[in-house]
Amino acid sequence: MMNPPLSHYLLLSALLFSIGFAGAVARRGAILVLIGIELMLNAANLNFIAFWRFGANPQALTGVMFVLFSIAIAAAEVAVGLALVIAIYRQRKTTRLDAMDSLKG
Amino acid sequence: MNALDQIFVSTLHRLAGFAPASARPLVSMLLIIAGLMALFGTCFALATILERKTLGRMQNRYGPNRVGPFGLFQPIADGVKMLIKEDIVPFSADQALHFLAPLVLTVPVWLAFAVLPFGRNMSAIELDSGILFFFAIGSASELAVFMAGWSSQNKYSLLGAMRAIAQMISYEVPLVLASVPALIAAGSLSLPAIVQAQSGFALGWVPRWNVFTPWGLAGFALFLIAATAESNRCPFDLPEGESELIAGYLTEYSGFKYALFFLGEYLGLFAVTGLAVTLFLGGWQAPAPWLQWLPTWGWFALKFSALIFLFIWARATLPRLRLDQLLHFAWKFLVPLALINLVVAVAWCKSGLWQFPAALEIRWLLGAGVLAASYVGLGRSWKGGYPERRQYNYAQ
Amino acid sequence: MPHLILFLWLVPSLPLLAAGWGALLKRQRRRLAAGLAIGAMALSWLLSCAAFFSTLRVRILRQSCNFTWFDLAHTTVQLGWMLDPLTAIMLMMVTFLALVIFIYSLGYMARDQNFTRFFCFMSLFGAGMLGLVIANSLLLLFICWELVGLSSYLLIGFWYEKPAAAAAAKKAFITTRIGDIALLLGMLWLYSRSGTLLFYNHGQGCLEQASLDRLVAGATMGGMALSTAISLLIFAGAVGKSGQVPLHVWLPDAMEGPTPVSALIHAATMVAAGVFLVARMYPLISAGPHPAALQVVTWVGAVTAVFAAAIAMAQNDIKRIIAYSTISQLGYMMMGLGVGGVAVGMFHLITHAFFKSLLFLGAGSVIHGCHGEQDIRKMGGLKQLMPWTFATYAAGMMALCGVPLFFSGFWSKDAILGAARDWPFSSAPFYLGVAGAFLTAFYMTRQVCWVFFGKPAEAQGAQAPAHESPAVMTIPLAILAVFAVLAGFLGTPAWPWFDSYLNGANARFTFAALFARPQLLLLLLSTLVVGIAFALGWRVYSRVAWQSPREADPLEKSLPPLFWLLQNKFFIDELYAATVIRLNTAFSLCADWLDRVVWAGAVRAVSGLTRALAQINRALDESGINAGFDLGCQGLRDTGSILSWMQNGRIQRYLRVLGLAICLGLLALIWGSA
Amino acid sequence: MLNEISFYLLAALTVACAVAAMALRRLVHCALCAAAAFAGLALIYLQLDAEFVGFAQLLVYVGAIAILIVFAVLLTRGEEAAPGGRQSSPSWISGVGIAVLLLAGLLLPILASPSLQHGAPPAPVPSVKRIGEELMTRYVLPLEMVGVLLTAALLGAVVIALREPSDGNLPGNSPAQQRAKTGEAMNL
Repeated sequence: MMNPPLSHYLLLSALLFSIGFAGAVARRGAILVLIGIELMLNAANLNFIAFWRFGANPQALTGVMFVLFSIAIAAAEVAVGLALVIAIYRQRKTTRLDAMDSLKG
Repeated sequence: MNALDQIFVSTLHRLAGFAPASARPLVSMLLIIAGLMALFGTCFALATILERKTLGRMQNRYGPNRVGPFGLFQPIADGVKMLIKEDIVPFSADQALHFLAPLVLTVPVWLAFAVLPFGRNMSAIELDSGILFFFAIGSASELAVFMAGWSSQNKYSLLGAMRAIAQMISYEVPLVLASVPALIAAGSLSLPAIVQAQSGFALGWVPRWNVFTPWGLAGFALFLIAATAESNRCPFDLPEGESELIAGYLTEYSGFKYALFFLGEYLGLFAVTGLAVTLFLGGWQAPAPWLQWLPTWGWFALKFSALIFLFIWARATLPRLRLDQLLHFAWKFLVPLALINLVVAVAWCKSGLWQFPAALEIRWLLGAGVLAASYVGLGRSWKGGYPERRQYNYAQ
Repeated sequence: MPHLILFLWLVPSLPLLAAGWGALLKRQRRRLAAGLAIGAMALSWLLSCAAFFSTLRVRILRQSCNFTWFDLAHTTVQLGWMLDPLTAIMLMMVTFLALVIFIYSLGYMARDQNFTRFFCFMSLFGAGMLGLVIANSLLLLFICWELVGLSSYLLIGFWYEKPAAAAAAKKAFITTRIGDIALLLGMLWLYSRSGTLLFYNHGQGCLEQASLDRLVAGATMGGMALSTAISLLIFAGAVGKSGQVPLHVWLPDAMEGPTPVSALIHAATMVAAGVFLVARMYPLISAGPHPAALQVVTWVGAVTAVFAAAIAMAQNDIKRIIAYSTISQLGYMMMGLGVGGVAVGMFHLITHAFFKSLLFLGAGSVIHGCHGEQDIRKMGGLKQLMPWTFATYAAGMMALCGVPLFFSGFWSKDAILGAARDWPFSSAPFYLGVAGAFLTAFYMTRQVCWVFFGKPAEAQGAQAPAHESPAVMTIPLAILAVFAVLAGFLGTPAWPWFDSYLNGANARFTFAALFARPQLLLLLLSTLVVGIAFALGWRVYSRVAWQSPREADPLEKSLPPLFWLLQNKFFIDELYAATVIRLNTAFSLCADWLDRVVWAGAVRAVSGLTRALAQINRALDESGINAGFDLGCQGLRDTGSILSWMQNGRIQRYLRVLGLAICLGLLALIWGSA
Repeated sequence: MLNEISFYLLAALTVACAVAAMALRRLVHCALCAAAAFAGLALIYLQLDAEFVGFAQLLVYVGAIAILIVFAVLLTRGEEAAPGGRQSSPSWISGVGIAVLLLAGLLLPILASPSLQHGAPPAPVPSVKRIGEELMTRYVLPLEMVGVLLTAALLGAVVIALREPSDGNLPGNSPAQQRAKTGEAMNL
């Protein structure tokens, strides 16, 4: 059972990363930006697993460990991010990022 | 004995033999899928009718007995009714989601059966982390419920969906925590290994099932309660509480989609009972040495139907819980108790090395004592479980 | 009581304390001020008597007590006080006279508002004089010398509302200052050469043999001996203070002050300070084989005696006549010191002090009686109106003129003439002395005739008739009159007690000495001179006294140019005005010009320069730095705003930039490595 | 062969869902597409024989995070009703441009470097026991830290999102009025 070469996985992750980045950058909704960031995170995880699988020493499990912790932390991050978005929405009645520029220089 | 026990496995291999070598794994996989779907489809049908009949019996009335002998063909009638009923989709509904919701609900549940060991080496896929797969698949159902609730663009359905999701998330935690002690005892995540760990008999006639250990008993009880809540059944069937929310997230569904939802629900129930059986009732293990002549899948089926009857029985007797009581019960009673149970289980496994006589009894007493104390303590002192009475002032 | 010396410093300190306390008193506290002054002087007098008797009994010639005033790094300045017969005699004379005059001035100054201030200054003067007398160091002597000068200035200018009094005080102060400068120079020169200013310091003092030899040996550029030069300078100080010829102009004008002041200061004590100084410094002045300084002293004394006596004949103010007589008598004392030594000079000083203060007080009571009238031509016939004053005044006049046997003036003047006759250098002083005696007798008879004899002039008629002074004034006159008579017997040739006392020997009474040939001849000569002068004077002036209204002075009628010359005091004041004062004003004008034009100009130039600099600085700062700085800030603010445009708060903008940066980084990395 | 086919299929599916998640107009659809993309990724992990990670991904992302996102969407539904709000920021073209540039930047090294072309080594023996041991020995500290982090995040999220008393009991806070208010807020 032939696995596709490593480069294909990397291509996929790069593609996913750039899609996530485009969404994060282009879309105006705060929640959508969060989703975009999640995608970028997943792309990175894919990279780790790919390198773990195609790596020289699969027994080391470092890639897997890294992804496990990354997933846990991503969950925490999304929870807090969305809480913030909700809090901002309740106070400013909008989730458009353009409206949240009070920290400007 | 062994032949009867392995009858299904042998027929599978024989049938798969017809296929070319290269496609054999695929064909065998397809055959297993077909077999499972057929088995549990009929179970679904039987369950609906059995449930209605037993409910009737319990409420001192007959159940449906018009269609076929003792009403046995009632499910076929229901099925046909569902098929020919007009499938109404609300105008403002979100067409795509409305259509997808039942699908997303039932497909993952079917997948759950792939992991359950129905008999000796009779599990579809022997996954190393089988139980993790099971819970992963289980968690997809919330999304489906949300899709259903949201897509029908209806206040009641959305509220129902919210309640259902809240309930399912709240009870997923105690479900997982209750199952962890069994894993610890077995030392592995794969279900056949767990069943294997429960083989053998202590003191000659007591089977080593998890349920005959203090933490096992408590775990089994917790698991059952969480399971009923997980599958939105009777005491916890608030989401589609007929009296308030009509059918909760199912209001806007009719026809075959409605049937699919029911199928998903019942399959969820079957999957969870299967898991309960494997984890706590020793899976396909015989209760006594001299009873081992019965095939392993037979034992599994017996235990399985006993639990199903238990659920139906619960539905007939227990009143519906209010939502905040429900959540209160989960977070402030079940979860702490599960954690304590986990501690007791670990202590139990560690204390397995005691050699002095009556070690078993002492460990039993200790375990049971701790659990009983914590049950009473949590139940009574700290207002876990009994939320204070709410004042309703209607005149406002 | 050998340890009395330790308490000798109290003698000047008590009057000084009284002066200090008096100065703080309010004008109304008249009784306390007077009491303080008199009490302090009385205590000092008692201490002086104790000291005098101790010197009589204890045969130690000299006791001194020195202390360190302050010490510089390598030298210490020492002061000290001493007790020897000369000091004892002077202490007795000064304290007794001051006491009597204080009592007299109680009456004289009774109606004056500044009564307390008067007594404060008088006790200040007493302190200064007593300090000067007991000083064992030229420096302490100089300090007291200045204190005395100050108090004389204050007392002459006591009625400072009168411009004449103020001018007289200033004149007195400045002329004595000139003398003091010379004294200061001499002192400094002495200090630099002899190393110490203490007179007697167990052999180290400047008047002791060791330093005297050094001084005599030393020579100055003029070929003069060092001791002669220093003593001349010191004598110049004495000339200033005692009113000898060149610097005598201030004394007649000093009569502007109240009469007790004139009596105490300008008759008895202060003017005598010059003579005392010469007496104190006598060892220095007479040091060396043929002391030139001593001859100078003698000549100056002789010339002053005749000069002042001549002027006195043409004066009309009662006090001015006595003032000129004081100058001539001081000349006599200087001559006595010059020819006869310390004893002769000092004896005439003591006797003169008594009868001259008597004359002054007498004049004071006459003025007091005539309600402030001082011109003798307006007085007359006071013999009947003021009998006590006339009697005491007559005694004083006879003592002054040297009426033989009973009056002190005769014996002291006789001693001087005797010494003058034996003076080896020249006999001119003797003849001048005799002429002086004749003139003195003449102008005193003139004065007495004008004042006391003849009909009471119309001046008295104008106001209330002259009345006798109260007891508080006449009693001191009587006391002084007694002393004027008795003082003479101390130094008669028969019993030369004074001379022996000063030299520490024991006086023996030898009646025969009186009749020794030279002495007898001299006595007869002087009585003859006095007699002729009385007769001439009576003849000339008695006639005038009885006329009313009195015409001009007979002398004026007979020798108008001489009289005019004498009356105007040989135009010395005018001479000084023409020369010294003119020079002084010229100098001050020049200084003023220098100050106003040169220095002010320089200052103005500098201030202008700095103002110009400040202007340039401001301009530079204003345009250069401020403007530049503002420009810089503005530029900063602009760039800041540009940058802030970048930071517009939109998160996605940042993400884009980040992404871009990563790409560029990657591309650079790839191309860089490939 | 099965692996390759399944990989390409899954890759295509995931990319499609990702693009849909980013491009769709309605937020709920985006959220669900994102969940689908995450599920696709989980399957790719399984295809890469990383069983435990796949199921963990499925459990966490599809089970928890998708629900979270969806709930967030529900709680901020005022946005939807806003008339005429354009979904993407005005300068979205430049954003996408940069993304493409980024993609190019990433692709170049991947394609260029030869070392990445090699095939897959034999499948490692998957075992949860190994992962358990690894977690409990070498990574025990990170495990504890993640535990602490998760609790902190949990509490933080609750505190932040909790309805403050100040705006809680304002009369105008029921959902209907809220939507009306956002209407006014929009055109302020």
